[in-house]
Amino acid sequence: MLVRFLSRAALPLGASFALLLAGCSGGGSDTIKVGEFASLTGKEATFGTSSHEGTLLAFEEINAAGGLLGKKLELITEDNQTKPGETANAVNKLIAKDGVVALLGEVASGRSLEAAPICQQSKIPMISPASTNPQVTQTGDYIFRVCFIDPFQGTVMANFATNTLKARKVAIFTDVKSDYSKGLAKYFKERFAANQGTIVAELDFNGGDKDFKGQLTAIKAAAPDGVFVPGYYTDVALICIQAKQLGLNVPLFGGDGWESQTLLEIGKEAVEGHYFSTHYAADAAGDKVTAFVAAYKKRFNGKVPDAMAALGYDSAFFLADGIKRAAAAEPAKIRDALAATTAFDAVTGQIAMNAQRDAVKSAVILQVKNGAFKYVETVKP
Amino acid sequence: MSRSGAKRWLLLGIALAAVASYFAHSPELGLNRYYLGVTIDAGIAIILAVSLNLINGHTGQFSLGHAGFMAVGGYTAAKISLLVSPAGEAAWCFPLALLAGGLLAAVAGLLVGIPSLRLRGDYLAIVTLGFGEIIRVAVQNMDSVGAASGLKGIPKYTTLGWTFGLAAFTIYVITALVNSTYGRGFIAVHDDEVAAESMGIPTTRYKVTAFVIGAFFAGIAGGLYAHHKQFLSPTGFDFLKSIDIVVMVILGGMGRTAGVVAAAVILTLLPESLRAFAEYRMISYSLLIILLMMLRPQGLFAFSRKSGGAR
Amino acid sequence: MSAPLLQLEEATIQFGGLTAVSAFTTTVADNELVGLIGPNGAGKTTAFNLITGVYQPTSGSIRFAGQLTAGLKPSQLTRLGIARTFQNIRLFGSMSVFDNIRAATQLHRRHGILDALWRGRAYRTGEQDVENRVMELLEIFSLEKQRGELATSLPYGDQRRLEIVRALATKPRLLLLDEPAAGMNPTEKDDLMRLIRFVKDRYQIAVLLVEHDMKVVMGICQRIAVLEYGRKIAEGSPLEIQRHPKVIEAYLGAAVATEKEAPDA
Amino acid sequence: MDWLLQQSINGLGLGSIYALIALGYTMVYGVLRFINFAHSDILMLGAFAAFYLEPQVSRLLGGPESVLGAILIAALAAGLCALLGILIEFLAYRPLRQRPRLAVLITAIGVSLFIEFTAQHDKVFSAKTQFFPRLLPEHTFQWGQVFFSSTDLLVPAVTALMLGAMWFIVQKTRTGTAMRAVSFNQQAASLMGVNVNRIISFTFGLGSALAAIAGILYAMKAPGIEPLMGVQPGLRAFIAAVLGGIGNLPGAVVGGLVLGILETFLGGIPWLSSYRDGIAFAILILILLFKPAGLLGKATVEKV
Repeated sequence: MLVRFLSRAALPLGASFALLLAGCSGGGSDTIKVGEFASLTGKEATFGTSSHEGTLLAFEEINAAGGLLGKKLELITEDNQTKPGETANAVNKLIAKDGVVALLGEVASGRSLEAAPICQQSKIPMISPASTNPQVTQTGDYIFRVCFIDPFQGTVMANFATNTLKARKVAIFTDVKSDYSKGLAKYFKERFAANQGTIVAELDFNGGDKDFKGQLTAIKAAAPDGVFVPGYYTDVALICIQAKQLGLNVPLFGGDGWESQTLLEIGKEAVEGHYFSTHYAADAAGDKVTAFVAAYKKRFNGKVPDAMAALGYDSAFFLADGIKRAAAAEPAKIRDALAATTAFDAVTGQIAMNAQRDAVKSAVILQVKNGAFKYVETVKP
Repeated sequence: MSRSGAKRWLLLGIALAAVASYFAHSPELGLNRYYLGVTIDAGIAIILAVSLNLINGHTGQFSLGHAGFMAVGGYTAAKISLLVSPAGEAAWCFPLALLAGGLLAAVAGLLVGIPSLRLRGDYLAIVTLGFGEIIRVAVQNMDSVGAASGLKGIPKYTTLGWTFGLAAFTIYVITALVNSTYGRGFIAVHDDEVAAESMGIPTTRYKVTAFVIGAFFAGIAGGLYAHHKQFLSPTGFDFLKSIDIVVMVILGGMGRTAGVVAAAVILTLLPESLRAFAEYRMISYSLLIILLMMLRPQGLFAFSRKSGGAR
Repeated sequence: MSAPLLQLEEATIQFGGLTAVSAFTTTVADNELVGLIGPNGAGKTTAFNLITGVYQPTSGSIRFAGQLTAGLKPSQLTRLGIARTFQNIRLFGSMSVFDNIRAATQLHRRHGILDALWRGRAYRTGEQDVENRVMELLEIFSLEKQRGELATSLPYGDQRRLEIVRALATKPRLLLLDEPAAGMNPTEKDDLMRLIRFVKDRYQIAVLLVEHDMKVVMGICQRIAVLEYGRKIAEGSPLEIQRHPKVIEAYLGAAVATEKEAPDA
Repeated sequence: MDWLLQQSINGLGLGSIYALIALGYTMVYGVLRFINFAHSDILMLGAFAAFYLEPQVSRLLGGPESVLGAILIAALAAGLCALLGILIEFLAYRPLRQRPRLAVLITAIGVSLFIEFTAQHDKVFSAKTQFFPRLLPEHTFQWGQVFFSSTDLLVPAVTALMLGAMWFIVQKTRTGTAMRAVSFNQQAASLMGVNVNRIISFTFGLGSALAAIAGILYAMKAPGIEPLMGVQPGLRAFIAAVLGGIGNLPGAVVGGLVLGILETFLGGIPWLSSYRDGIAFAILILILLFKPAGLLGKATVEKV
């Protein structure tokens, strides 16, 4: 039984193992290899593609300026197809097979959490552009991020609701599929309660839904002063439209997941007057932002960068800065240099690393006005 | 081959896996992380595909919810490991955690198997698909296992030895079962339910048994997966994951264990070697499914089956 | 007089508005060979399905060996001792001749699922018993040479025979044969008649036979029941049936036609 | 009270979309007895077809948001999708007609994945969400605290119209008679001189056209379209079709409305809204267990 079994299975198995090994090749040392893992296909390809394009642009700029330490940077990108389980393979491949000195990724905290233990155990620094879940960097001292974390942003928005909007009763509308959304909702709720506010309704949706009227009607019935919607712009635009259709005329507000031109394109007049917190304000920021936006538009056929693209761009420059200061393309030295960052000028604001290797930086609050994002206020950490 | 010999082969297989594991994991001689990881993936895929083959292949039912059972087993095992020792210093509890995961998945299999008493073909497929979704929604709402954030920091207990030892065990159990007189009942249900029932074969009990055993091993695979990837998230066990396993079974040939094992390995390794064509990987995968069903529905590795009389 | 083995009492089944079998009352005694005839669509196969538990009667009752069969599933009835063959042969297509019969020995296997996994002494002796029994059956019915062949690759007549052997492997007390002679040539039919008699005598079982072929039915049955439009119109010895005016009117005209080998529905 | 009325309107709007998609499922199932998994992707393609047609049609008619334009766009998109549906059936399903139903089911899943992944490719539609242009001027009506838009009226109206049209085709035309014959028994139908292949192609075309129209209406309700937009309503509509009794036209509509209204009401209950995805499936499983023929379906007996 087993013999026959083995003889039958052996040929195809051998062939596929051979194929797997065939890709092996020794790399030259004339470049500094950096790995990137992103969701370029599959359900969340939109966000992964944005951050990947930002990263790509940064690498091209760095190399055009002569590279680092006299060498060119080589970006090796792996797609995880938005599939859990795939990220581990992609990251293992980048580290063990390609021999990268550092890793960039990922937007979603869930997939960053899958990669983090591998990077930590292999002692390769990993920089997440946009994973805001506090747990990501808790994995170990090789894990960094260039974005702020959920507790900060949740707190910022709760204070904004209380102080600027003067809201006493707020409803929360969370994306249950997204840890990002649930994280923000949790910290918002804690702070808002501490501010003596009342949460009058808590409802959930599933990211990717197109019909939110059932929940929005319930929210309207609770008569809130404002609705906190920590979601991504694709869902938020539709939520704003349907809220308006239902006559729910209170401010909606959310986090950096809102930031994208797509929000304006889809939401049109329905998103007017709503607020969100994010990393930078395109209209109030300095030359760095203007230059980035122009370069990005030029590189990607007139596409306006969203927050993911800016963070992807920043993560690459943050790493380049670390390598430069480490003066060596060695993972341990890069790690030490990154951890010692005190004032890195990024598109999304000045970044300092705290003890937890989370970026400490200000948040800005924007409002949609006349079809554009307008600066409202800056919140320092 | 004599019948008692089968058990010896099983022991040999497990021993080989243990030896391979020792060398593969040893720092000097070892495979690098990537190859080791992918090889373990392949072992887990074997368990999943061979166990689904009992349900979809041998018994002729159609489950699109195998990932759901895997989720039940994975989350159970991971939670147990984390409760016993969050730092991952209690490797002794690993087999117990796997077993508990398998058993709970088997209970889930019982719950899903019962509807199969009344449903056939594509209706059953849809119900199992729905079951998988319900599991996902339930996990997503359970804060004790991390809900949407996922369950992180699971100790890394899964080794090559555990994986392939259990894969050998799975193959042994399923083949030993279907080749026995008892197991001919599964095939009878597959071939003709009405005739099987008339021959005194309790078809419902066989179907439920197939679901329970299949789910048990899917649960074990889930436990291995959890302690291999060290992170679980509810979206990892969606419809697409179930489809992956179904495709392995079809590619290997429904009811042909050797073919299914080969297919599980190939479908795990091939995408890895095709990373360079990442943007076309998913497209060609779906194309493969269509072409396979048109050109070789009996599976790629399905050679003539000789199930002769007494050997 | 001892109770009959099988007893139908006003058994009736309706599908939607259609009454397929209506108030059918009959009996089959131990070791009796009874024929059930009637024109196409008279409800013969439906009656079989009632007896074997595929359908539940809408009203009326069926007793087997004194026990009411209502609510029992076909496999449970097989356990009680009812075995059958099918009008359109239903062998296990992916299995060999040997395994077809092996699968049907389920009821009388003493070793279970755990033995199959442990493969200890109980398994070995159990499988040996099964094998002996299967080989014995194959030899009796001269199928031992084809034992390794795929069941569905056998010639038509052998497939019919194999189906009967498979039913016998369940050790029945009552064997239901659904048009076993369909598609056979005269020589094969003669063989079949011998076979049925042989089975009845050797295993001391009762046989209920649905058959279109008058020569076969009249040749071997001790008693015949006639159905038309789901109702029993006559019952008696072959001689009585041949002379029964209602039967002649309703059936024998058609029977002449079926003698010329009407295609199986 | 306002709340109840508002939720009923919301549910009716969502349910009508489900109903429209379910009609297509049921038509195909009725004739071929298999679940066309790709139906939900045809829906997506219908929306994208309209997306690309809109600027052309607006230019032709000298302005956007006209009734004539909307009808023209919908008709063209439905036509395109009908052709595509026929093509898919011809290429992928027809060669498998004599194979087991599960082989066809798996192929259908393959086709569905193929359309989704191809559409996600950068050179096709790309994965990003795009704005679906307004096809008709939109008005909002208010009655007390109850709000509804012209789209909320349009969707149920179109669904009713389509149900009527389908019913007419199936019950009153020669083609419909042939469809019913094929549904009842393919072999017998072909012996009676029905061109089975043509009828199946026609049914696929009709079902796909329905899906395209549903896709356009869905995009009008929620004007963000992306390659996976059909997956979720597609599954719901399938459940709706089973709920109403698969193969039964009014059943599909009843099932769609029941599911849409149920989902809307349950979605409005705070502690239940996070389980919304699971509720539909729970309903499906209960229906299959306790009334497998659906609300309006007839039980069938398997011939032994």
